[in-house]
Amino acid sequence: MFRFLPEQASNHAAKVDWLNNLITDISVACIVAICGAMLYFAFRYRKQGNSDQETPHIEGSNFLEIVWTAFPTLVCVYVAYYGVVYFADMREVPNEELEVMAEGQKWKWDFKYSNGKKTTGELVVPVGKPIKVLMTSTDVLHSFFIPAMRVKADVIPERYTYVYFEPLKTGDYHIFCTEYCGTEHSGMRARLKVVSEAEFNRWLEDDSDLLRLSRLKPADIGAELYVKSGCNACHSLDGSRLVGPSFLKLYNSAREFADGSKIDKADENYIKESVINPNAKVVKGFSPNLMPSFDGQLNADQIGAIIEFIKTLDGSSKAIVSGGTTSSNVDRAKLSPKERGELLYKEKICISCHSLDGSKVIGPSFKGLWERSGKLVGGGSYKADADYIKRSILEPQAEVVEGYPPAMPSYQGQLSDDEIGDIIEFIKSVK
Amino acid sequence: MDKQDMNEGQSVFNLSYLKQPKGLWSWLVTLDHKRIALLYLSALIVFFFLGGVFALLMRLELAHVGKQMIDPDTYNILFTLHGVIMIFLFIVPGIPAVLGNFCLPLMLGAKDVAFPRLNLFSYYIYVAGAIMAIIGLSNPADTGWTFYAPYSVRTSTGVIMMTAAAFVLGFSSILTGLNFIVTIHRMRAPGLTWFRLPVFVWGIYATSVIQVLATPVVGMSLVLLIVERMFGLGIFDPKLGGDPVLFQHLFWFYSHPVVYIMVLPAFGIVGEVIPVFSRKPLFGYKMVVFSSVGIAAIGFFVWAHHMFVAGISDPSAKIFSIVTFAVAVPTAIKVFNWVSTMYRGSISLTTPMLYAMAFVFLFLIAGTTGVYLATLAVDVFYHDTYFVVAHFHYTIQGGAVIGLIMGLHYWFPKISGKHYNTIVANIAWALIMIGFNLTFLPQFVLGMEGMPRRYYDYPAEFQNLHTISTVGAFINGVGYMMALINLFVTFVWGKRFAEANPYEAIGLEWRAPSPPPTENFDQQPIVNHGPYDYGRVALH
Amino acid sequence: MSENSSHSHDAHALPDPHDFGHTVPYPVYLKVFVSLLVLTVITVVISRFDFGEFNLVVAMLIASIKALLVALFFMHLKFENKIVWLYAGVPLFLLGVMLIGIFIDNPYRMGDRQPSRTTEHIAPKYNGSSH
Amino acid sequence: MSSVAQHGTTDFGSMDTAPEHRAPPHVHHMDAVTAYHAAKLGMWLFLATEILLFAVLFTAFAIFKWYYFAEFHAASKELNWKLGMFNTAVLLFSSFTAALAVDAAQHGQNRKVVKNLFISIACGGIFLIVKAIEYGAKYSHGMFIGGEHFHQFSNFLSIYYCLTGLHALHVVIGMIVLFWASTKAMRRMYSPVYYTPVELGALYWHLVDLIWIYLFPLLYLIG
Repeated sequence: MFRFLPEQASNHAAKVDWLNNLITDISVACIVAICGAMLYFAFRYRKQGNSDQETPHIEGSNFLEIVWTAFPTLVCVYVAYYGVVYFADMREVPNEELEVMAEGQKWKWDFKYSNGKKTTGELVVPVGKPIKVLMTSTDVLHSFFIPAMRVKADVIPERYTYVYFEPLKTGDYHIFCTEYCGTEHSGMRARLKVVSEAEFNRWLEDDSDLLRLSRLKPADIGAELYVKSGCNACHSLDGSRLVGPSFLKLYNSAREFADGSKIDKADENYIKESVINPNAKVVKGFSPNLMPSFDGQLNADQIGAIIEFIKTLDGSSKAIVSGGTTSSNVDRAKLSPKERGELLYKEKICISCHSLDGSKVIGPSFKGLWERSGKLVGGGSYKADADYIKRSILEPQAEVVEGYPPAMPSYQGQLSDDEIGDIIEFIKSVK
Repeated sequence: MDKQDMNEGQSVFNLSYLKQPKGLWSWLVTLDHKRIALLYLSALIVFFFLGGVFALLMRLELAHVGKQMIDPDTYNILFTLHGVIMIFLFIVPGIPAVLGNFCLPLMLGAKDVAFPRLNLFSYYIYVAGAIMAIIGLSNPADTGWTFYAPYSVRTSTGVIMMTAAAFVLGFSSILTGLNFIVTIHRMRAPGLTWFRLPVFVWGIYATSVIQVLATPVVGMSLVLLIVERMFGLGIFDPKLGGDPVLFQHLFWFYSHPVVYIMVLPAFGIVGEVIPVFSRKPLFGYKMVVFSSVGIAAIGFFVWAHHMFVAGISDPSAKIFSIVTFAVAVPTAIKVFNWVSTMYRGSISLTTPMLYAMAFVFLFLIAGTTGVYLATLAVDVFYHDTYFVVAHFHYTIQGGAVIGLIMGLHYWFPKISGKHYNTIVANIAWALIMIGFNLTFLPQFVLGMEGMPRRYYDYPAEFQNLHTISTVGAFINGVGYMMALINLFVTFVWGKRFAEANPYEAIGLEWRAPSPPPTENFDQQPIVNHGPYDYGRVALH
Repeated sequence: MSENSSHSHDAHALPDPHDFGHTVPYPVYLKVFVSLLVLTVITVVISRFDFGEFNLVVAMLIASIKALLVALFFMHLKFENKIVWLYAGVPLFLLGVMLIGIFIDNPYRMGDRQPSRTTEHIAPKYNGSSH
Repeated sequence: MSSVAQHGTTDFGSMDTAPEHRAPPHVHHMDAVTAYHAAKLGMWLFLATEILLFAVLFTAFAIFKWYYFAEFHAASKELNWKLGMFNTAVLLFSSFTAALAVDAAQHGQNRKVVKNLFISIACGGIFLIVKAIEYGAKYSHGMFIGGEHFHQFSNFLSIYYCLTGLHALHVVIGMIVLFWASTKAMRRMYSPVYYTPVELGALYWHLVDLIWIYLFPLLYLIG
């Protein structure tokens, strides 16, 4: 009885479970025996009447002391020995292993394979082969735990740690983060997908998006990142002022900052610093604490690509932003309102302030927004029905949800009524 | 209790430390170890209640999958505050500060502890630390009571105030330990040799040694954490060149011995209660004493079993796993000796005896689940899962808190001079037993199924066990409320006065009247026999 | 554990000074002080020569001799009873336990000490090996 | 540390009786000999906690020296060992005079106690001044906390400031304790049967000196 461990899906599982069940059986036996003896004594030698019966003056017995010192010692030595031996097996990585690089970062797991293929939140491994997951963290401590494989190791910034296991069965298994790492610690989960060797090799080679990225020039990658990382939400390309300063003619232009200091050339270091630590130099007339830090989300190459992209915005040629937000050759009539709403969601860059997965970016997330009610800044409450959303699109400053900055620009005159209707249809679909 | 006993009890009561000298000021600047014990007790109960409320809020949130009423940040703050309050503000001072302060001088036949003013000074350091912790509630930390770097270095929440509070509270603990060690060495009654000391005094001695020798280490590591947060000195944060595993080493160097600070006094109380209510000498007195001191000593060598998967090297993990098993043996010896004491005794199931038997049962579970976590290969799976949460609640709540409640019930006639209502007390005992096991047995199963700890939300398959655990937590809470209210009501309004030695126990504290006057004994008691000479018929 | 059993005597009579701590003659203090200064000079001079990793051992040895001198004579540890010896020695023992406990962990830890910040630069094998 | 040594109100004889004939201040529940030995044991326990405080820092120092051997090697060249050696001599001398103060107290020569204690306090002051000079030199080189060159030896300097900072704090506390002990000597309270405060003060001072004896070679010499 008391067999609750998850399914045995790795080479370690059988050994760990045997040891675990051994300890369980010995423990249960001891508890039942000792508590049984105690209850029996309490009943058998209970005080009859209100005067005590004669009790012998037993001070102890050396023989018994030796017995119940030796017995626990033996059990401990036996269990400790196997604990150490099986641990050594867990840490002994055979040399023809498949190595996968895992990177823990506040609240998601990124995996990278030796051929450069990257995935987030999903580790795909072949069955039957020894797997070594080499791990490091980019911010705080995390811990990589796969219950079904009985392996766990903390993930430490600036250092490597590893787990080694050999999956025996295909299937999907939980991967948990077990070292407390902040708000979404309980959300920092990933999926281990064990597939057959053939399917794994096919999945590994299918790298359509990787190929495309490697042929693009850094400036193009920068343009794509400009959209994907959400810069387009606050920094326009045509000089118009959104939440942040426009990127047009930004490179090497003179900049004056809120604290009065000035630089005469906005060079690479200034841009890099503003990406990593935006509040260091806030341009005059713009509010601080709005731009999130991209430290950890964009690595040095990606920031370099964005800088290259900004350099191309010297006003000489019209910015062609790939990634399909401005020009779209899709015939809108054929789409359903929801799909049109989704297209608008990207084109009108709602994407950069309103996420779809519940996480807070700058504005409230669209996930579960429909019919949601809550409090507004300065008292009063809102119910997210159709006309509330319409009012918020046209004059967003009127009703600002509590806990969010009043940073949304008005779309008065940029969206027709039925376009707003499409957006509402799309919002309804985001559960 | 006829009329004559009633006013005789009343007159003793009026001469006792509770009544002489009068006035609030005399309580606030008292040098009397008994009054300081009650001052500590009142503060501890407030924080026990506060910590309990945070625990129940967490259990409510965890009752069902998804968001019930609080968001992740508040949940993280809740489990941090629950940890910090319950450990630094309630259970670490716990038995030593309350029952140690009250009973130690009485058991040694002394008038007071060695340094009475230092005793009061320790209380006011505790109050200062408590105030700092309450101020810390304004911007509470969300790092967990372990304050692991680099998260604790980088988070914007109030880590500095919380760690400073823990540092100050550490000093109160050091000075109390120091006071008790000197008292036991220098102020024993004539004839009271080391091996005639009651087991509770040995428990307090071992605890005080750990308090004095382990607390400075955590004090310094928290100061280093504060200095790193303030001045950016790279000690623990890898971005500044520090080593987060070093913080874990220094933290657990204290935090493992601290679990023995919590539980050794409770072992001492069980060693006092079982012989009295079995009317039999404690079985294997010397072995029980040696195992107490042994646990305290070995406790300093095993700290890295909290870090088996924290990135320490494999040889180091193996060595610490083997050494950790050395601690399991003395604990087992103690349990065997307690149960053997009851053999052929004359057992009366009073409330303290019920708690003692409950303690043996709960601590058996605590001890055996500790074996899982000491075994290296198995701990890789169980580390930081709910199995660990359940294990340390069995050791701390099942051990130290039940020990404190048992001690309060056992010495209640001596502390208050009155008898509590035993029926209400036994019902409370039953509620605590049911509630506690209902809360934490499911958590062992959750741990076995692989649910990590400190999770605000969890996959759906863990749902039912969490609901059961939440129900259990509320029953547990009601049980403790009932037990403490019963004692409080009797303490203030009780009328059934207790005589000096209600249980005919052998021990110096029972030679003083209950409640004892400020000077404890009118003339210096002399000791000429062992602490547990209950058996009338000498076998050999 | 020898104890001064508190023999009770009339509180009004003056207690006998010899029950209190030991007095150390002045010349002993002077000799200890001079030898401390000499040892300081020695430790500075010796640090000029390089003994490889023995530097640490030599320096700590001299420092420990000086520490012992201060403890035994200046702090009267020499005349204290065993309990005080125990509590004077235990912290050093615990320092040893702490150092050993942490240093059996250090040299065997896996992986190099200071990889750069992001995985891009950690493992060359992964770096931009797009084909 | 007044809290460590326990004294009831000083109700002993009138001021003019020679110090040797005065009874020690009455401690309400212990006779004088037990009170003295209790205070001694209590003080040694407190010294144990102080040693453990510094043990943590020495362990951290050892770890970082093992991690950043080259940086520590280079950084310790920055330190001025002449000042370090002078400071060591100053502290050793102050320890010497503190021991003499205890010896004087044991013979009831209160005036000599005050003289010696004040010499020790003065030496403590000199030590702090020299330390301030060193910190000032670091500040001017930009190597103080937050300085622009701090990052160059950031790991060594982090531990260096922790160690020397905490030690300097303990020197200040020690000076206060010695001054407190000297006030009792000014009131001619010490006698062969009562000199606990000055002995406890001197014990604390010797500990502070002991720690510097280890700090000096570790920080300044082993380069």
